[in-house]
Amino acid sequence: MQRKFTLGLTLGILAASISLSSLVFAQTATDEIAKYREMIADGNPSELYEVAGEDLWKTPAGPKNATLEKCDLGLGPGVVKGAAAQLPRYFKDTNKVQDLESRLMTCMQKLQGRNPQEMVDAPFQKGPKKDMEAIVAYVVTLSKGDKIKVSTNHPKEKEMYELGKRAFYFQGGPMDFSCASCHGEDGKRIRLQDLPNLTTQKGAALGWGYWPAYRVSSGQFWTMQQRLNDCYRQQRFPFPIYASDLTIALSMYMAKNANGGTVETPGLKR
Amino acid sequence: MNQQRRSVLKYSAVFGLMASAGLISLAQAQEWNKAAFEGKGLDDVFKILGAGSPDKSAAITLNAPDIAENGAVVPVGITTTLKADQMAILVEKNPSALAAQFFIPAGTESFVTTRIKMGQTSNVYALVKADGKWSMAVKEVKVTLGGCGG
Amino acid sequence: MSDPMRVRAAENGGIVDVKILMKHDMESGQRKDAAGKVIPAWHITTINVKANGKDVLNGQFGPAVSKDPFLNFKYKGAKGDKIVVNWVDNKGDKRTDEATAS
Amino acid sequence: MKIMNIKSLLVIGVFALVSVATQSSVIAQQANDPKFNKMMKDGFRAEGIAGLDRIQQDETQKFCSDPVFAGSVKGQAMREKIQKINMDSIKQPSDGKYIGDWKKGEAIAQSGRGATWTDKADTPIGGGCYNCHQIDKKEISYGTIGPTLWNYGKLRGNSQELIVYTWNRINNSKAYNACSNMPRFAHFKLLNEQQIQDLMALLLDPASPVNQ
Repeated sequence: MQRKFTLGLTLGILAASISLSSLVFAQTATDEIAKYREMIADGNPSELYEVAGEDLWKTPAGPKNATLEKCDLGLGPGVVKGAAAQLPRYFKDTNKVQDLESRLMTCMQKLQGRNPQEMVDAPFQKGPKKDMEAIVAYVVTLSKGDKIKVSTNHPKEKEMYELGKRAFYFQGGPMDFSCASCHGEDGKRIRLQDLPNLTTQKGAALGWGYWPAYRVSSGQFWTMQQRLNDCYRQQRFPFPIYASDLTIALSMYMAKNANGGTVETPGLKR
Repeated sequence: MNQQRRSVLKYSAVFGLMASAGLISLAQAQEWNKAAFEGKGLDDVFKILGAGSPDKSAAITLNAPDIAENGAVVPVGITTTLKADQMAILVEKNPSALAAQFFIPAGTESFVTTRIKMGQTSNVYALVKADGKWSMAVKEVKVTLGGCGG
Repeated sequence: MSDPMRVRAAENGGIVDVKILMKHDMESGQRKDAAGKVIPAWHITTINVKANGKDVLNGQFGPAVSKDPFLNFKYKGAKGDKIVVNWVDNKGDKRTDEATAS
Repeated sequence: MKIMNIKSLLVIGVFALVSVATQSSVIAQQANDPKFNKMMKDGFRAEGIAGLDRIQQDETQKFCSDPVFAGSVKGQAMREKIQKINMDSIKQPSDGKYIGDWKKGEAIAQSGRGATWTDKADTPIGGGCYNCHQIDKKEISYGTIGPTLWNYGKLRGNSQELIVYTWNRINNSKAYNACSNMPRFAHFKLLNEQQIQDLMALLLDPASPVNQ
């Protein structure tokens, strides 16, 4: 009896030490990655986009040859500071819940006379989207450090949140993936990349709070719309339409879950 | 004083002035060193830079991560207690080894940081020229596959 | 036309810390386009940094320097130094931007 | 102090029981929502090889898109039904061979490519195994969504039972766990029989680095 117990204990300790050593190993790799991220954090190329975006914001353009300076991002015409921290939100004039990019499209249409369909159809990083990306970099930088504060008080906001939640769990494609396949549990990784659990406040703040971001692997500044687009590509889904309700609903779900977290945009990502 | 001697003096004075003003290295610095950047292996580049086979030096610190999350952006810094006038970053397994070269005038610290691309896990070399002699530090940087793309 | 750089220079204890971000694709010459054709290398070749008209750094880049290059170095200087950064690429494009040490 | 602890444990225990009971009594598979359906329909367009058929869910996907119900007591019967459908779809190797070439298996495990709208129809599809699993310990870049597979064969042996189980699991993981995160590689023709044999070798061949 005594011997059995000792054997069991030894085995137990052995198993624990084995799993501990692999844990330590994994820990070292993630520590090293953390060090790498720290090294590149100083000098985020998003700044280059932000400079261009500020210029585009203040330069007359479009058929109406107007600037975006009177654009209402939810805090009143012309208020950029802090606006991104409270998006998506319901807008009375369009009677819709809008994220930053769909709202900017409204401003470009109303103030500058630009055709929103051209924005929807343009490929990322090119033509009108290139302007959009720079403007987004400018706008989100002006919310850096603010608390994420998204409301679901309006029935349409609440509805959008629920639709987004359902979309988050929607499985499809030849690999049966949903957003939740990768972002529904704590402490998981793909390869060496940590996967925030977007269903929790902490995880959502880590995800939502750091996008839009400069993406090191592609050398591009990615808006939230492009981030979601590439998620769906990797999920092996068809192409999500730019600024569609689907994409806004997902943003609403993540942003609301992230409430109370800090806006760290523009981030710097792998 | 004869004429010849005077002109020699004048010449060396001008040369000395140029050197002290950094004009010689400036001319060298402003002409892109095509041959060095097109040199394939480490030894090719060492030869073109006139570095021979540089010794490792504890006075040089190569600041780079052990693991890079992405080979497209690998931060690399060189610091040295030597009085460097040139620095170079080389990646052994890149198609062309030389990534960047720096010319450091007097008054500038022996320190530079930039970011480079690495096609795969490789040794990275920090070369420093001080007092006419090249020496180096070496570090392996692991480049990992990331994301879902594989 | 080339896009503006971001130049920051901060003085501390007689040393000016200069950080430069350049907007450039730094095409490696190793990549292929959708049709399988090699995309030719296109990268910054030389960079010159002056403080109050005097060289403080000269650099040469190959195609292995990352996209949107970052450069950090330090020189003996003072607040108010006028810093001018110049780059030239292998197609002959140029860019000059300025900053004042703070 | 001790009594307090036991008391509070009891309270928590009772509360947990009650909440499980009440939860399972209200849980039902989520209702069809025309608004949601319209949003999904209007939200996507076909691009390249990724057609709109990809958001037409089969029974497994529909069931697993409602994790609250899928994980509930009420969902039990449906879970078993889904597992049976998937188990029945698995074919054993046509040539009777289960073990292929571990070297090729490693390459398949490494690649996470294929089947996206930026891929061509003939882009080879990888297994993407390292995305979620530790396999060969030498590869430090591995994911943790799935369990570690290091020493898979060494720890488990190579009984026929284990071989068939492993084969089935790679072919269609949903045969054992209705809402497993692992893709159904055979069902969606992501990997062919030979590729699965090669992955089997990576896990089970005594010569594979996984079993060293």
